[in-house]
Amino acid sequence: MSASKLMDENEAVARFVDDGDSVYVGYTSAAYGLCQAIVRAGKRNLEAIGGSVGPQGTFLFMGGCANRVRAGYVAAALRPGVVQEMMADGRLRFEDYSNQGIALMLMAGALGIPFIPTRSFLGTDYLRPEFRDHAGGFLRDKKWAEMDSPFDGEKVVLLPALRPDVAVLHAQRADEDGNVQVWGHLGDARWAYWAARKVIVSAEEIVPREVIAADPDRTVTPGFRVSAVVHMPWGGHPSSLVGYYDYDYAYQARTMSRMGRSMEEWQSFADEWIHGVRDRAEYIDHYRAVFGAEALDAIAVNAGPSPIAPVRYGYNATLRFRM
Amino acid sequence: MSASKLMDENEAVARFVDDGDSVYVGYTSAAYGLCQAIVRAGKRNLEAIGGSVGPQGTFLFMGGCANRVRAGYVAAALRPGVVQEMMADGRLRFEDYSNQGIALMLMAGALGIPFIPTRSFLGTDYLRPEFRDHAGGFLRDKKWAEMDSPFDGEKVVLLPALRPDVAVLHAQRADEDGNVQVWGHLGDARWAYWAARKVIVSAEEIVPREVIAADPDRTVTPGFRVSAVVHMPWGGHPSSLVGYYDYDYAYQARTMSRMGRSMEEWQSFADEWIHGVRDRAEYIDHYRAVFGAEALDAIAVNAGPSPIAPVRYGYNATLRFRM
Amino acid sequence: MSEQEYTLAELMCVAAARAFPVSGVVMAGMGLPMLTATFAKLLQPPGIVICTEVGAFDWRPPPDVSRAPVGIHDINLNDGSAMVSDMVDALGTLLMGGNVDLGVLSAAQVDRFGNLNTLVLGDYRHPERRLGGTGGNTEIACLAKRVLTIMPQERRRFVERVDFNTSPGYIDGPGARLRAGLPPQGPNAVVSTFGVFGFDTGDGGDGSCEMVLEAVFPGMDPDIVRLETGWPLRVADGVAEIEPPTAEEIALLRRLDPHHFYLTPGRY
Amino acid sequence: MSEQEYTLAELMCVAAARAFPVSGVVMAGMGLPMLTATFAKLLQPPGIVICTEVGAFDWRPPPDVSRAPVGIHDINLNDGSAMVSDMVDALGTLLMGGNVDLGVLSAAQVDRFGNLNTLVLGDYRHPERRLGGTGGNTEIACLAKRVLTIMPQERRRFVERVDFNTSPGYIDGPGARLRAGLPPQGPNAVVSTFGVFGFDTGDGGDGSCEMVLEAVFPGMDPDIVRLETGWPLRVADGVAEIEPPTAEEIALLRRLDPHHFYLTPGRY
Repeated sequence: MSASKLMDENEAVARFVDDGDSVYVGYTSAAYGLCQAIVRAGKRNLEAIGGSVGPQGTFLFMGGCANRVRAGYVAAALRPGVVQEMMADGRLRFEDYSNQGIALMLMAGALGIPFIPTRSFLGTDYLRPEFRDHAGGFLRDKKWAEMDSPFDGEKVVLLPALRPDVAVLHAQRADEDGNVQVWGHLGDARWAYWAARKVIVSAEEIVPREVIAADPDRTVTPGFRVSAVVHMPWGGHPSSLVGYYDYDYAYQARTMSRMGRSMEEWQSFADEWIHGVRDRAEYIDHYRAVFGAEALDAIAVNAGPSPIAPVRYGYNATLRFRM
Repeated sequence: MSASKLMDENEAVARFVDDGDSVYVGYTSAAYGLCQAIVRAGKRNLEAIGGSVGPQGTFLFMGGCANRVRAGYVAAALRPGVVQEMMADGRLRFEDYSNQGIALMLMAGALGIPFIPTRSFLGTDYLRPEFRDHAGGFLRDKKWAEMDSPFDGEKVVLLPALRPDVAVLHAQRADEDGNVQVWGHLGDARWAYWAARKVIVSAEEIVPREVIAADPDRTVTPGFRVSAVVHMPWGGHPSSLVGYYDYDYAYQARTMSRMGRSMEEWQSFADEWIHGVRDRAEYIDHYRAVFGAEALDAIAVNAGPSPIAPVRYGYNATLRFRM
Repeated sequence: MSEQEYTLAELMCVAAARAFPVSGVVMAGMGLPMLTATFAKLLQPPGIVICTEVGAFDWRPPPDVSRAPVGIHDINLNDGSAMVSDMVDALGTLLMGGNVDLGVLSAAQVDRFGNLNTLVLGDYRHPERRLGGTGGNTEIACLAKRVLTIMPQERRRFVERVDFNTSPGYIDGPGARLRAGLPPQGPNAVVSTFGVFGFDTGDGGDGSCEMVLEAVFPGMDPDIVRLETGWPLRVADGVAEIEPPTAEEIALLRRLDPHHFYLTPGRY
Repeated sequence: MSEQEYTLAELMCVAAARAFPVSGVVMAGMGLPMLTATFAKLLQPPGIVICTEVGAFDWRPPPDVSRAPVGIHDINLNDGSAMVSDMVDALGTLLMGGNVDLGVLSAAQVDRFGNLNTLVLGDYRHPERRLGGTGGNTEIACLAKRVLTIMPQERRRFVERVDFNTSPGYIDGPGARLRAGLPPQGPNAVVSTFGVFGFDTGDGGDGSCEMVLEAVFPGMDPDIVRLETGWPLRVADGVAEIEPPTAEEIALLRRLDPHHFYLTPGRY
C-alpha cells in the first residue's frame, strides 16, 4: 500500500489538525493523549464535536484551542466554572443538539447526504426560532429545518449532515495502514470514523495486517480513510477502554476535579500533565512517578468475558462448478 | 428471557408468515430452507423484498406465493422464462429500485424515519413520472420524491422507509432467545434484521447465551426483536455461508437451471426438492441419497482465515473511586 | 426497615424500581436511573431488557456484578450484554424504531405536564445557569413509550413550566404530543425525594395530563409535597404510603454502589 | 501472443486492467468487472484498493488465490479484506460519501454519452425484454469519480440513446450531470469486444462528452467498429492498436477463472 501512517502524536497533530478545524472528540473513544497533544501544539479556533463531549474536550476549551462546540452534552459545562462563563460571554460559541442528533448528523455526513430526518426534537423548545438564532450560536438557519413527509404527512425535523474536518479517536488496535479495530459499545464514534475528512487514531497496539484481516468484522474503518496512526498505550487514560483499563476516577478526582474552576487551577493542571510532558509515554512515566509504579494496576482489567467460541471466515478453494 | 424461540421451520412459517406479508428475502443471508418452507406452506399474496432478490426468491414467484417484488435486481428475471412473462402480464407486480436504494430504505425503516435522502437516481430515467406510475407497479406517489436540501439547495431523491412485515434470514449462529451472530460481508441484511416487524432466523448452530455474550460485537440483532429461531444446518444451501460452505454451483446447474423456464420444469423441481421433503434435514438426506454421501464435502470450507489475536471485553471489578 | 436505616436516594431507587413494568425494553440515563435499572433487573422477574444509548443491548448484570454501571459509558456494560453496537443502533434504530418500552430519566426541572429540562436554568439566551446538556434525554422523552423520571424535589425544580423544554412529557396538555408529531406516551411516573407521581391521562388517554401525587414516602405529609411544588398540585384520593425498603433491597442497592457514587448520604 | 491464443473476453479484461488508474478505491460489479479488478490488483503496483458493494473493503487477493470472486457475493472476498461490513457502509458511506475513485461496470446497453441500461430492452412500460435489474450499477454510475464499462459490442447494444438510463454517464452532454444534481465524472472509458473508448470531456471538462474510439484490438478495423455502433462514431486521430496480451497475463487470468465461469470461449 502507501507508506506507513505510523507517527507520534505531536507529528500527527502538526500535520493533520489545522487551526480552524472542526474536531470530533466525542466520549466513548476518548483520545485523551491526542487532545493533550492538540493543547501542547497550541492549535486555535477549533470546534469541538460529539454527541457528548467528554472531559478531554475540556482541555480544548480551557487550553484556548476550541472556541466553538456542537454537542448534546458538554462535560465542561456541568458545573459552574470557566466554561460556563465562556459560554455566557461569547468566548465559547455553542450549538445544542442531543446525542441522537449528533450521531445521526455524523451518519448523514458519512453517507454524503445533505440532511437526515428525525422524530426527536419535536415538541421541544429547541425548535423555537428565537432559540435557534441565539447570540452564542453559529449555525442559524443551517441548524435544523422542519418538514412534513411527502409520503405520509408525518412531521420530521431535518438535521444537517456533519462532516468534521478531523476526528481524533482512541482504539484498541490498528495496523500501520490505518485499519482500526474496536470492540465494545461504540457510541457515536462508529459514524465519526466515517464522517470525518481526516482521521487520527491512537491505538493501544499496532498489529500486523494479518491480525486485522483474520477478523475483518472488527474493523471500524478501512485504512485508506485514516490519515495517521499513533501507537499510544494508555492513550485513553483517565477514560476507559474495553479490555485494557477502566476509568481512573481516583486520578480524575485528585488532578482534574478543580481544573475547570479558574484559569489558575487549569494552568496548574496543564503545566503538570500536558505541557510538562513531551508525549503520552512521558505522561505515564510521570503518573508512575507521582502515584507509584504499581498505581495503574488499580485500573487494569481483571474481569469480563472473552470470546469462547471460534469463528471462521472460510470458503472452498477447490470449488467446482459442475458435477 | 421469555420462553425459547426455537422451533422448526414449518412452525415458524405457520406462525410468523401471514398471507399478504411483505417478506425480506435478500441475497447474502439467503434463507433457502425458510423460503422452501414458505412454498410448502402455500402462503399467498406475498411481496418479496431485497436490494437483490436471489434464486430463493424465485421459489416464491414460481411457487405462487409472491405476486409483488421490490428490489434492485431480481435473479428470476435475468433470463427469459415464466417470471419475465409474469412481469409482462401483471401476475407479478414490481417496483424497481437499486441495491443502495433498498439498503437505505431498510435503514430508514429501522430508524423509524419516514424517508431518507440519496443522491443516487439523479439523472436517471427512474425519476421520469411516467415510469414511476407504470401499470405493473403498486407504489405510485409513494415510490420516491424529489426535493432541494433546505441547507445547501442540493438536489436529493427521497426514498420512503421500508419496513417488511417479516424478514427470513440465514445465519451462522443464534441462541434460543433469538440473539443472532453473523460474520462476513452482510449486504443489506444488516438493516433488514432491524427493519422487519417480524424476524425469522435459521442458523447453522444454536449456542448457549454465554457464547453470544462473550463476543457481543458479533451480534447483529438483539433477541427481543426476533420472533423465531430455527436450528437448520445447511439452511443456506445451495447459496454460501462464510465459514460453513460455499456456493453449490454444481447442484444449481443440475437441478435449478431450468426451473424458471416453464411451470412444468418448476413443478418437477419443486416436487422433488420442496414438496418432496418435510424439512431441511430431509432435503439434505435426499441430497445425499441423490448425489452421494460425500457430495457435500465438495462445498465444505477448506480455506480462509480465523482470528489470530484475542480480544477481551474486560473491565475492572475492584475499581476504586478515590486514591 | 426504619427510616434511619436508608437514605432518601436509596428510597427513591427502591420506589422507582417497584414502578417498573414487569417486562419490556428499558433505556436508562446516567445516574440514579442506571442504578435503578440495574437494581430492578436483579430484583425482578427476568422480563426487563436493559439497553443503553451508547450501544449495549439486553445487558444482564452478572449475579456477582461488582458495581452498577457508573454512567452509561461504563465498560462493565459489555459483560453480560447480548449485543454491543453504537448510538445510531440504540437511539436511532432501537428507540426511534419504536422498540423502547420505558425510558428512565433524570432532569434539573420537571413541570406540571411532565416536561423535563436538562439544559439551562432561566432564559436560554441569558441563562442564570447553563447545565451539561441533554445527552440522550431529549429523544428518550420524545420516543419511548413511557417515561419514569427520578429527581430530587424542590420548588425550583418542580415548576409550573420548565425554563426550557428539552424533553417533552405531555407538553401543554391533552393532544399536544400528537399535534407536535410525537407518538403518544404513558402512563408515566415521577419519583421524587417525597414520593411517587403519576399523570392523569385517563383510561383512554383523555385525562388532563397533569401530574398527580399518588404515593408518599413513609411519614411524608402531602401538604409538604405541595409546598415544594410550583403549581397547585393534585393529590390522588386516598394517597398511598410507600412500603419502606426491605433490608434485602437496601443490601443489594449498596452492593451495587460500593463507593457511594450515587447514594452518598446527604446528597439528596 | 498471437490472436488464436486468447479469447475476446480475455482480451477485454487485459485491456480494461491496463486502463486502471495506478491507485485509488475501485468498486467493481459482478462478472467481468470483478474478474478484471482482481486481475489488475494482482498485476499492478499495490495502490489499487478493491471494495465491493456487499461490504468488503480493501480486499487483497491472497497470492495463491484459487479463483477471482464469482460475483460480488463470493465468500472468498472475506479472505484478505481489511474490513467487512454491509451495503450501507459500501454503497452509502463509501460511495455516496465520495470515496470511490473508479467504478467498473457492465451493462446491456451503452449510448453516445456513456449512459448505461441494465434494466429493460424497449419501452419500460411494454418492454421487449426485461432484464435482471441494476443492482448497484445505478449508484456507482451516479457517484463514482470515474467509470470503466466492460461490455460486448453490437449495434443493438451501442445505441444512440439507451432505452432506459439506469446509470448516468454524461446524460445528454456537457453540464448535464451538474444540472441533474450529480457530481461531475470522468475521464471515463468503455472496453468493448472491439477496442477501448474514451469520452471527449476536454481538459477542463468542456468537451462534447461523447464517446470516442481511442484504440482497437489487434487487427480490428475502425470501420467495423463504426458498423457496430448505433450513432456516427468519432474515431480519435491516430487511433492506437492495443498491444496483445502477454502469455503471463493470459496465464494469470486463466488461473483466476479456473472453471471458465467468465471466460468461456465463444461467450463473446
